[in-house]
Amino acid sequence: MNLEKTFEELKNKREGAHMPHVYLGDPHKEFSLKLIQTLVENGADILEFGIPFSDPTADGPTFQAVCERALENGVTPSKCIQGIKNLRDRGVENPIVVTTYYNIPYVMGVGTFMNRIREVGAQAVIIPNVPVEEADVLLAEGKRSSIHVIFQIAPTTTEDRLKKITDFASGFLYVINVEGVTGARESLDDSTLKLVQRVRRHTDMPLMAGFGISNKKQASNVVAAGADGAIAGSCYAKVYEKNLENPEETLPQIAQLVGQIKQGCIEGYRRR
Amino acid sequence: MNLEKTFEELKNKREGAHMPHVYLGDPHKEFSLKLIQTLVENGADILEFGIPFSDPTADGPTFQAVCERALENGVTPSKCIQGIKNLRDRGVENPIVVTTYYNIPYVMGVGTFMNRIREVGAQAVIIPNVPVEEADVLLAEGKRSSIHVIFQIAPTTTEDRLKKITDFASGFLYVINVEGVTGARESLDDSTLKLVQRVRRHTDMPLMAGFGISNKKQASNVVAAGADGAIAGSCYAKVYEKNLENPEETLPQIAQLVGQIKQGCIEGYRRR
Amino acid sequence: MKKKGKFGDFGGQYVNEVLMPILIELEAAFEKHYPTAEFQAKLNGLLRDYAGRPTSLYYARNFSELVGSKVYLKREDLVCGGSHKLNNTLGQALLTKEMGKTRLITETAAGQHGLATAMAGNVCQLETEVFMGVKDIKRQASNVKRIKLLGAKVTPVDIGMGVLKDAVSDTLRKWTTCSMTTHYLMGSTVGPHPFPEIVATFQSVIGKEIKKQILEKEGRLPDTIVACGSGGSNALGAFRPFIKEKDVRLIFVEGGGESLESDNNAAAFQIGKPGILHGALMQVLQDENGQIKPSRTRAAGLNYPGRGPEISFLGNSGRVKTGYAFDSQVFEAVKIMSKAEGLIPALETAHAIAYMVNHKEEFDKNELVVLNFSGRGDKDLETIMRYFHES
Amino acid sequence: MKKKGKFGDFGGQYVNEVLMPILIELEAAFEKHYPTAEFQAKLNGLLRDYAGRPTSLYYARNFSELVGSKVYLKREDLVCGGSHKLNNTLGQALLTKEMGKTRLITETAAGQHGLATAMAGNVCQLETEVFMGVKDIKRQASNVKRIKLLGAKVTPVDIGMGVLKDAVSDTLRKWTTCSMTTHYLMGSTVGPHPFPEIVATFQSVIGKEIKKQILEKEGRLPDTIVACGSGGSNALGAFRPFIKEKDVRLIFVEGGGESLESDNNAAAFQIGKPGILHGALMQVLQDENGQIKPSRTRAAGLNYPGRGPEISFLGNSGRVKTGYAFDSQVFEAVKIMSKAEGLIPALETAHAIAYMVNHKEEFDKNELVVLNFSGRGDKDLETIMRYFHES
Ligand SMILES: Cc1ncc(COP(=O)(O)O)c(C=O)c1O
Ligand SMILES: Cc1ncc(COP(=O)(O)O)c(C=O)c1O
Repeated sequence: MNLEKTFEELKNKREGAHMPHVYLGDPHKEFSLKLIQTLVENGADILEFGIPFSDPTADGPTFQAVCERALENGVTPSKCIQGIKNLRDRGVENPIVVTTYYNIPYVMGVGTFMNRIREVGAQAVIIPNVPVEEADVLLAEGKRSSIHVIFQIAPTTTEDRLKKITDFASGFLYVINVEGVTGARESLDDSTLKLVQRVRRHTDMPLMAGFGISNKKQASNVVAAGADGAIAGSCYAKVYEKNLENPEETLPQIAQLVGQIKQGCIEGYRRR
Repeated sequence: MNLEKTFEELKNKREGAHMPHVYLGDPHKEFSLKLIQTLVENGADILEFGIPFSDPTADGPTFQAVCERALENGVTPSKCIQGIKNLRDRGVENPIVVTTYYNIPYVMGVGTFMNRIREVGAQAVIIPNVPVEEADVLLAEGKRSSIHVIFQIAPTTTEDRLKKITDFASGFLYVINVEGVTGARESLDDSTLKLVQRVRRHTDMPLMAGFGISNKKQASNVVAAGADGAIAGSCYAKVYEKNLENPEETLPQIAQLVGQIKQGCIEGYRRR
Repeated sequence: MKKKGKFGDFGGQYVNEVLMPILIELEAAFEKHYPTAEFQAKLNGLLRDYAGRPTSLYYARNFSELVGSKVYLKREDLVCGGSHKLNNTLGQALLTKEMGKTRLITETAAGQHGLATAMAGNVCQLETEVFMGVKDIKRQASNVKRIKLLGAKVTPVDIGMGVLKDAVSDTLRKWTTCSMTTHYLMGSTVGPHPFPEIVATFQSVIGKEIKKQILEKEGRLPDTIVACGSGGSNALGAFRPFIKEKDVRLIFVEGGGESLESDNNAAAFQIGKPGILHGALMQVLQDENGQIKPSRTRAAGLNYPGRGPEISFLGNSGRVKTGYAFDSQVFEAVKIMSKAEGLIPALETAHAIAYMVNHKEEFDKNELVVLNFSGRGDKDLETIMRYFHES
Repeated sequence: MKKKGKFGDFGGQYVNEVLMPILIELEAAFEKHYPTAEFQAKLNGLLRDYAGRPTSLYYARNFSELVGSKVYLKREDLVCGGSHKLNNTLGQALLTKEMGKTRLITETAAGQHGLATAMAGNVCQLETEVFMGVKDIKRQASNVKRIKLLGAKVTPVDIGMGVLKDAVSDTLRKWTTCSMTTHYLMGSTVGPHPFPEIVATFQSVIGKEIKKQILEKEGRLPDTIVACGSGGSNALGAFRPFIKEKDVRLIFVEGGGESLESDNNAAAFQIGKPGILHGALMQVLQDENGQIKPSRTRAAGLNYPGRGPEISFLGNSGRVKTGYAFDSQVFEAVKIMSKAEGLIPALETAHAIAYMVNHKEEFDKNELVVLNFSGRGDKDLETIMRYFHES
């Protein structure tokens, strides 16, 4: 299924989308695949599939630790791309958005990278350290490979830039709820909700709100404020990192959490 | 007995004079007095009687330690002056030359100091840190109290200064054998002997050679070279400091040493 | 036309969207305020009276004899705080005030930049927070004490290897949470545009002075300028006014660590390749997949896997010759300079010295050389003494 | 007529005959070489290019606000090595070469002078030996390391209390054994004539610069100059060109230690009296019999029982006002200056700062004050940190 269709269907069902974010390979690849299966079976609509990087400067402590462990365990970009194929082979049909830092595609060759993820079935990329100003190559190769290049919008983004970004964006816009990095937070300000509303005035494109979402209520709030869905990542890692010896044991808890957050996305939509 | 007479008598006897140097109060006054009695009974002709000072910069490690101990034991300039009186009371008749650093008479008042040591029976002073240039007060008060002001001559002393010093000197001249501070040394250079000879060309005044003399041979050498006598000090302290608990036990050894050095002074004279 | 913030392909603004507006604001503020007479007056006043500029250009007679060329030392060790770092921090602190921000954050490895930031912060009455890898906190203990005594907050970074690379990452993260009120005072010619440009501009006071001083002393430009570096700020500061003077040879010396084998050095020009880290494309140590590798050298201030965009470009284009010195040569160089001229160099600076000592054949007899003496070795005293007692 | 080497009754040449000819030779050499164009050129060249002179005169805005006067700091902390000491050692090292001697000996307490001597020694290629009390060796460990790294010999002095007074005594003794080949590089305006004159002359570059700089900046002379001191070299350096300017108030701050009770301070002007020590008549701590008393202060560089002849005279004659600061005030002053201006002062310098902080009533609002910032606090970092963690 592609992104456009997913958003359309969810709209018809009057649901917000939920996109969990997972880095592959923590603590090992097989667990990551199972984790992703659990997520999609229990509420995830879209998957943000992270390729670990050594210096994930847009990520908070939870995902930093995740990347560090994954790299120690020998994960490579190629193994990650292979992981996407594995998911497709196992029947996961949800849209997959690949997230990584720019040095990974840069070193592989941006075109090669795009082609390879397209081939295994990904639909889009998020490269948090590439703003529109630096996105020429990314956009050109994305177009060539039919991979959406997702851009982010932040509370600091000016109206000027908002316009520029919406001009280039495709797939959806990633709305950063807070000034900061990824990581589960207790509460989200009104300012976040205002940002969603502000972006909505510029574009009809789907808006996925992320950063700091870790429970049903937060998901519900951002969707109620006009976002088309909610992204959550660190909150899942926070569950399984407590039991890295036997992470599979935490999957029921994660199944429950993803269900709740998805429920928040549904309820938020209906509260509009 | 006065200095002039002592030198005259020794000349008649064809002997060099021996002047041992003792600081009062180490490890206590009573021992110092006994030490001095031992010295004069066994060969000392003249006595260099030191008043300890806190910063004896012209003294080597042996006498520094001597001063430190004496001051710790509560010796004061007044107690020292009293000590001279005690010696006279006990029948010591040898000429006494008081040695100290200038701050001691300066603080007491140079005139007072001179009068007080004269009263108890001293004949001269040696203030090693007062060169002729700074000796106005010392010379004036010395004259007023009939106390000889002894000056030193060093290997570094120029002909010019030699002349100036011999002009002011009275009593005798203290010829410093070596560039350095007081302290027993193993051997004395030829240069020392040359210095004695050099000074002799300027003056008929008695010359006492000091610094670094610790045995009969050295004493003999300097007297043979033309000095009228030899000064030794640290070598005696070096004997008793080994037994500070019962320093009296070392007196026989000191008696022997002073006898030998005096013997050197005699033999040196006769070798001329 | 050269794209703004790019040096060839190097440079750029590879940052999170959160920071882009802040970088744009910073660039605008710099372009607005820096050229004004008022800003120049304030900056030059502080450089002169607070920092102690101009620093002298010292003809090192004894050292010259030793290496067989005519060597002048550009005495950045005389700058208040002990290194060139203050040239930049004073400038950025003034800029921070102009932007109406009230706090500074930064990272530091050798502690020199952290110290210089705290100093500039206090002069301009800005609150200062310094991120520092836990490993660097240990080995630069005296600078940590100084920073704390100045009242700045030192925040230990224990992610990764607990060194500079990790501290930069954490400072960037922190910045994304407070960039409205807080300026990230970048310490070298690294990071996203406009930082490399701002830092190089503030540091180029070094080279301007060199030019003036060497003309006064020798009536001509130097044959060669040698500087150590990592991000490149002291080197670019010295090089910039000479880049167009094609007859002036420029040599950049990086940390050779224990050996040129992987993971044992900080020699990005020797064994790194272009990559994107901390907001810019630069020459960087990395594996075949693009994962950044940690650097290793005893000189904390050179212990960074990347070369800043401008020096990356100059090194790769051949305008600047790149060299390196091994740790053991560096410690030897400290001793040589201490004995010859009574000056104890920083371990970083000692790389430039070691290069000259170990490559005498590259310098003609009586060649006129300016060695940028980027800092004094007080901060490294423990490390140096321990090295000589252990080895 | 004023007798040479005398300041009122103070001063003189109370030394062993062995040294007299050497002092006469030294005086002659100084009078012969110092005024020559050649010597001046060499000295000024080294002062400028090696030492980093002129040092700046920095308007300390934040500190001024704090004390309510207009305070300029004369930045001797910027001199190579971290204090004013090098002004003098470079001069004397050059003089040593002129005299054809090949070795330097000296003593040091804070280590600043020992370091400055080793530096000057290396520049002039003279062998250097530094006597240092065992207690000072411990508390100024970092400077000892620096001195050793420069290749100078550090000779521990364990007589007496193992502090400066004892080291001076031992250096004088040593000098009497080697004065033909060796120059005693006196570190302050103390000792027998011509040392106080030589040192004050070399240091008065400070005051000359102050005069020029304050006229440039303020168009008038300062109302007050404040300096810390023991022997008096940094103070006299700053004061000398102003002594005849009767409207310029001069304040000299000595070490108050823990209290003004005997044996707990270094406040010779407060509780000492004239006496003869180390070759000169000076204001000195002593008992009623004339035995010199040890001084006590946490600032090793002020830990000397005597005030040099010239400052003794100026203090006793009333031309210079004498004050003191207690250790606890001094540590507080370190913190205040660090926070206000980002400058960590030496503990010695902090005495002058503490005096201003604790005697605000003595300074008019907007009074123009020059505070001689004699040195930086790096050498005292351990002591300072320990103090604040203990107390
Ligand atoms: C003395 C000194 N030199 C050089 C450097 C390297 O920095 P850069 O490459 O920015 O000059 C440092 C960094 O801390 C330093 O302290
Ligand atoms: C920084 C500093 N200031 C002052 C002094 C005191 O010396 P003087 O009285 O000669 O200036 C010293 C002595 O070591 C010092 O290091």
